[in-house]
Amino acid sequence: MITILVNGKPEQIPAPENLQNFLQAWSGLPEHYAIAVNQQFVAKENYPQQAITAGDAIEILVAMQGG
Amino acid sequence: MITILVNGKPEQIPAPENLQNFLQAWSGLPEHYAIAVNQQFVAKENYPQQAITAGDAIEILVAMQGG
Amino acid sequence: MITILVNGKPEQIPAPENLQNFLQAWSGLPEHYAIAVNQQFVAKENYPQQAITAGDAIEILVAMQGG
Amino acid sequence: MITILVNGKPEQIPAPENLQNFLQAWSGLPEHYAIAVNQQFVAKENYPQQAITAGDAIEILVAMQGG
Amino acid sequence: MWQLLGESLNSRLFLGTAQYPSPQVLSDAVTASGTDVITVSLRRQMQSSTGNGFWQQLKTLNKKILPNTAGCTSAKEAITTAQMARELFGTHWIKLEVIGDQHTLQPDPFELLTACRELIQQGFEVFPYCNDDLILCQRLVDAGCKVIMPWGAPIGSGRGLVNERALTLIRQRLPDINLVVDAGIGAPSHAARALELGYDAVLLNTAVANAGDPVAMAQAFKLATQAGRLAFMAGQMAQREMAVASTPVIGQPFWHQATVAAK
Amino acid sequence: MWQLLGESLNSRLFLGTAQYPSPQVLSDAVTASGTDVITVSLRRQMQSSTGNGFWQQLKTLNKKILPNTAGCTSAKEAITTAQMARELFGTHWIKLEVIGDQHTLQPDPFELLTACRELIQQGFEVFPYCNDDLILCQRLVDAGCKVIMPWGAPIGSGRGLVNERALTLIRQRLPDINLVVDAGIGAPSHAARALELGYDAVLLNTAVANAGDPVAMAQAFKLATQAGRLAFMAGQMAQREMAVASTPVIGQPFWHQATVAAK
Amino acid sequence: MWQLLGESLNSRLFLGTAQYPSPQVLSDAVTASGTDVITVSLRRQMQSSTGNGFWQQLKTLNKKILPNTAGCTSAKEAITTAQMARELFGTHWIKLEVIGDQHTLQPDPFELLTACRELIQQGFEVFPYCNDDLILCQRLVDAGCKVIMPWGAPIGSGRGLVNERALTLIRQRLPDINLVVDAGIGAPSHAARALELGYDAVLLNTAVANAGDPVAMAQAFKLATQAGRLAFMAGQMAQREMAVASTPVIGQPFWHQATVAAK
Amino acid sequence: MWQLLGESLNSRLFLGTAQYPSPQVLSDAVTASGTDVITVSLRRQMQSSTGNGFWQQLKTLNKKILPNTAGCTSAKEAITTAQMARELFGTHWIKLEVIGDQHTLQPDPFELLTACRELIQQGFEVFPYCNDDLILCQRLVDAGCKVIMPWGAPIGSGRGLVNERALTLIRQRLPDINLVVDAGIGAPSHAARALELGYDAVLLNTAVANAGDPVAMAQAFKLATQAGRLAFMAGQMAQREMAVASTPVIGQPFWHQATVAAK
Repeated sequence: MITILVNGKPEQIPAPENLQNFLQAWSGLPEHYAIAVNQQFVAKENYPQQAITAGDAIEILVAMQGG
Repeated sequence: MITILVNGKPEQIPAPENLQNFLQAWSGLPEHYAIAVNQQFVAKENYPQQAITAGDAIEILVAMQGG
Repeated sequence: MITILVNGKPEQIPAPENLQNFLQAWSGLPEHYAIAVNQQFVAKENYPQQAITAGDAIEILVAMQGG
Repeated sequence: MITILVNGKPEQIPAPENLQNFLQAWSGLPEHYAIAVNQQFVAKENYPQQAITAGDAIEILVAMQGG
Repeated sequence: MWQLLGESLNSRLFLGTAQYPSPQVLSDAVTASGTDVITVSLRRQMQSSTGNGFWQQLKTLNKKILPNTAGCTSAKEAITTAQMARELFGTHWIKLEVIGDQHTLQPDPFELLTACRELIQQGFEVFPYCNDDLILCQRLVDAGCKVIMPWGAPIGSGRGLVNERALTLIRQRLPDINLVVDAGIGAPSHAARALELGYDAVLLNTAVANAGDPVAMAQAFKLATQAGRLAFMAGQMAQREMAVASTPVIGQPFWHQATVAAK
Repeated sequence: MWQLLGESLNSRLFLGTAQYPSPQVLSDAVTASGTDVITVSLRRQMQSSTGNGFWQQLKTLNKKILPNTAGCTSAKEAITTAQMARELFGTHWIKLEVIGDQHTLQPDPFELLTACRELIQQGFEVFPYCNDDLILCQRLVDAGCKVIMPWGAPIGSGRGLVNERALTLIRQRLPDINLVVDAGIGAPSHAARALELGYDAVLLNTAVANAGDPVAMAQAFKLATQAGRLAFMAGQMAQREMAVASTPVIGQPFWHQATVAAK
Repeated sequence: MWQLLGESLNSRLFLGTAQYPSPQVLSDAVTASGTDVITVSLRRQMQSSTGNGFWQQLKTLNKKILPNTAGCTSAKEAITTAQMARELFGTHWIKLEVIGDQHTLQPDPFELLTACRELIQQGFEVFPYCNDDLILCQRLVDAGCKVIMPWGAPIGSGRGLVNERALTLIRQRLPDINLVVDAGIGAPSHAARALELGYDAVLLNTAVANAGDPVAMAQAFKLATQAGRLAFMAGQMAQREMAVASTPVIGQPFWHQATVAAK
Repeated sequence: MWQLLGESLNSRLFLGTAQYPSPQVLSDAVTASGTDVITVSLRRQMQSSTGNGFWQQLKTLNKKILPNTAGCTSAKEAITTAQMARELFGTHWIKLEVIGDQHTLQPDPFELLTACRELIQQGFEVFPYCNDDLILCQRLVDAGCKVIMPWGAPIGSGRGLVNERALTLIRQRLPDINLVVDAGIGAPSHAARALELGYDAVLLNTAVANAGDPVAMAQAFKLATQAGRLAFMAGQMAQREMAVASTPVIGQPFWHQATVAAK
């Protein structure tokens, strides 16, 4: 098991994997979102190539009201 | 002949008369107007009673643009 | 006994008298003051002539800080 | 003869030399001044080492009123 | 729709009729402005006068007429002028203007109040053009005025509401009186502001008549007065000394939170 | 109809979507405002979030979306946020907000310019929220911005255009750039003023969302921006130091002339 | 040294005597201020009054006394108070204050003018506290006043000169009258400004008495009024719309010239 | 007496040396101003130059010299100029001026900060002339500046403190930094105001040099800065929205009480 941060909360996943697989397994995934890993934007087409390893911080952001 | 002021210009009329008669004889009378004699308003119904004598100042005012 | 107002407070005096006599008898008289009776100023030289009768309002004013 | 710019005016000197020698020979030198060559400040102690060659721009500045 | 002295009006813009490049532009501007009330004056018929033409134009425009006493400098002159206006225009409404200074065209509080009292006695509905002094406004109300028209700035200056605090105070203290900002309005934003402060209407002339395109400007003022009134009724946010984020801070990604924590 | 970055827009009001009492009020306010462009942000989905609901609402509103980078305090954060916004909302428009102070929410000129340069390199159309410093605005233009959004006053303060001279100078010196007053607009009169100065549009949120009746206030701002633009195009009268009579003085009855002569 | 109603004065600061933390502080502040004229009022002797003490203090201070009619709301009250003051203080100078509103303590132009006329008939030198309306000021001069004291802002508000244009106009139009800004002065910069505009003096109280250190503040106002008067006499630079270099541009090294040429 | 970078100074007025009608007037103005710090610049010696004369005058005046980099438009130029000034005047103090616009002479925040960082590295004490943007001021402090000189208004405009709120914010947020208002001061009241806000000093030139009588004006500014500082230290009264009677209401004669009761 390794620990990562998802939207600021620690989560445990069995082992390092790529972002695409992680998201498929992740329960709270919204319909429309964009992702940054360790404060770097990851484009949708790069999810398969984006490795997720211990200590990584994933931000899954959605549309919100703004001014 | 006596001299009166009509809208600031000296005019001569044969003799004192009432305002109604004066106006009937006056050439430049506009269609819609109001009158003051010696800075006092004279209502239309009082024209026959309003005497015009030497030195009187008649103002014949019409509608004008204003702010 | 008659009742008068001195600086807004009811006081009783035995009988009508002139202002000069009243002041001589009045206990709280300050050293420097000016007087109005019934909202009219009374000059010092007129105190003997100023009658005080029932219901009169005497204001005895002194110097005070002001802006 | 080579041409240099001194305070924006073209001047001719016989040959390249160092700044110290140039200044000693220059007629208009004020008593108190500071110098930049090609927009770089040259400190007094470096005048002997500062070469002056064709096309160099020398600024000799003095104290002036300022706000 | 609002009520003014028993009349139902749609517009909160009163418009002057002077200084337009042509009668046609005046008519078009009046139409574009949506105004219900136009101001006029009385003058001698000039040789080259369009006096009769103007009378016909007034008939055609078919708006509520508010005659003024422009140029008067004493109560006596203003009263005479008001009486003549009443007969000529067939209205007991009068914009009472008594000028105290030929350079600033400021209202004279003393002659104004004197004229006001007399005219109200004579049955007029007086619209006094006055300064922004609460005490004067209160005296005019005491004299029987139901409408008060404090200035925003000197006539024709176009400087807007130079003393907003004074105008606000008048609005607070005379809640039941119809208040109109008269004079000084130079731009639609000024008119909107007057309405935002709770004034019932604005009266203006030069800002429209002297615009490059008076008809377009008239429409601009129409929209601005509507905007100002809507805002007043909608309840405006309070001004704040400091900044307040409009975008929510909750749910920010962690880099924001780190930053905030570090400060 | 005006052109902004190749888009044809009717409205000169850009509206924020935050702080409304309910999604329905937001929708109604957007409609009442007539806006073509609404601002949004990115946040983590909260448990009690209406995130999906908001997404659906955006689809229904069917307006041009301008995502912001609200809350970012460095170029790096702002760039990442902008990239995420581009993918999520499918637009290369970004309102670039890089905050330099947590209390005043002032823009940080240095991080802003850095982020701006990078994002323009990456193909974004950047709408930078900046202060009213001409030099900064010029640098942003030099970096490739076609739109500049100087503040009127601090975000959420509602104080209007606190330095009108500075805003006017920017308009004069950058005649070919689309200029939008962003932040500080508290009332329709402020919005009208910005347009009267020749600004192309205003962006606001709090003044509508926090109004007692946001829908009515949205309509007020719609009218005010229309009024301001019309006035700008119509050519406004110049402000004058002194008074100028609006009613003509020619043809005055003699008592006026006597008065004038005596002075 | 300047002349006021035949008196030679050094100071252009008139100081009120109310609200000081103690009689000693009052005395020290009066001394520190350098004032030649102090204002006082009349009141009933209170049980805990310092009335007699204050009388002694006035003797010791040995300044020109300017009694006021503070609190009066009608001409009648003010006239009675003025008459009492004349006898008590042995001066025919009177600061005429007739209040028209209990919340704003604004002067009542009508009662003020009435009282003014009567008191001048009775031989008083009237210092009327009035608003900044030129017409009122002119009427007061016509009534015989040689000194006029328009307000800067409401009494005790400390907001300075809220309508500088109006005060400037009064100065221009009444060049031969002694003008004093009374009320609203909150800081030495306000006092300096009044003097810079050409006003002859300022009258204030709260700004000194309510300062943390009234004695130091009194000295600050002394210096500020001196500064303002010096500046008025020295001839002030005109304000300019644009920047003008203070450091000469002639003789700039070439890199500056290159830069300028490139722009 | 106050401390600035280890120097003990009496005066809080820094004075420029340009634009005086004659060297004698300059000397007299410097003396009258009581200043401890005067600003100078570097220029090419002109044929008709008074350069040497000016050098002698500086020796005679015997004040602390603050050379400026006036006219520089890039960090590179400013750095070279600062280095030359250090050698020529024998001081590591430098007023850093990097202009971003030839019409407004506004500081360029970007080149300014770059130059500032480099010069501090090289051991200078930098006095940066900057705008009133808190973020820029903070960056300058982060770069090592111990003195910051935000503008009041554009150089030579004489318009005073156009954004008092922004200047106040800088004072609040940078309590340990020496703050000087540089540029825009047109009258002693402006200088007094800057000091009242807690600024440590003001720097000015045109307002004195272009006065009708520069020597008298210099003295006026001396008094005004003393007044402003005294007021700041004395603790100023708070401004109030409404009026507050300065004369006590207790002990009023009954006619006042009746009036009050009736209202």
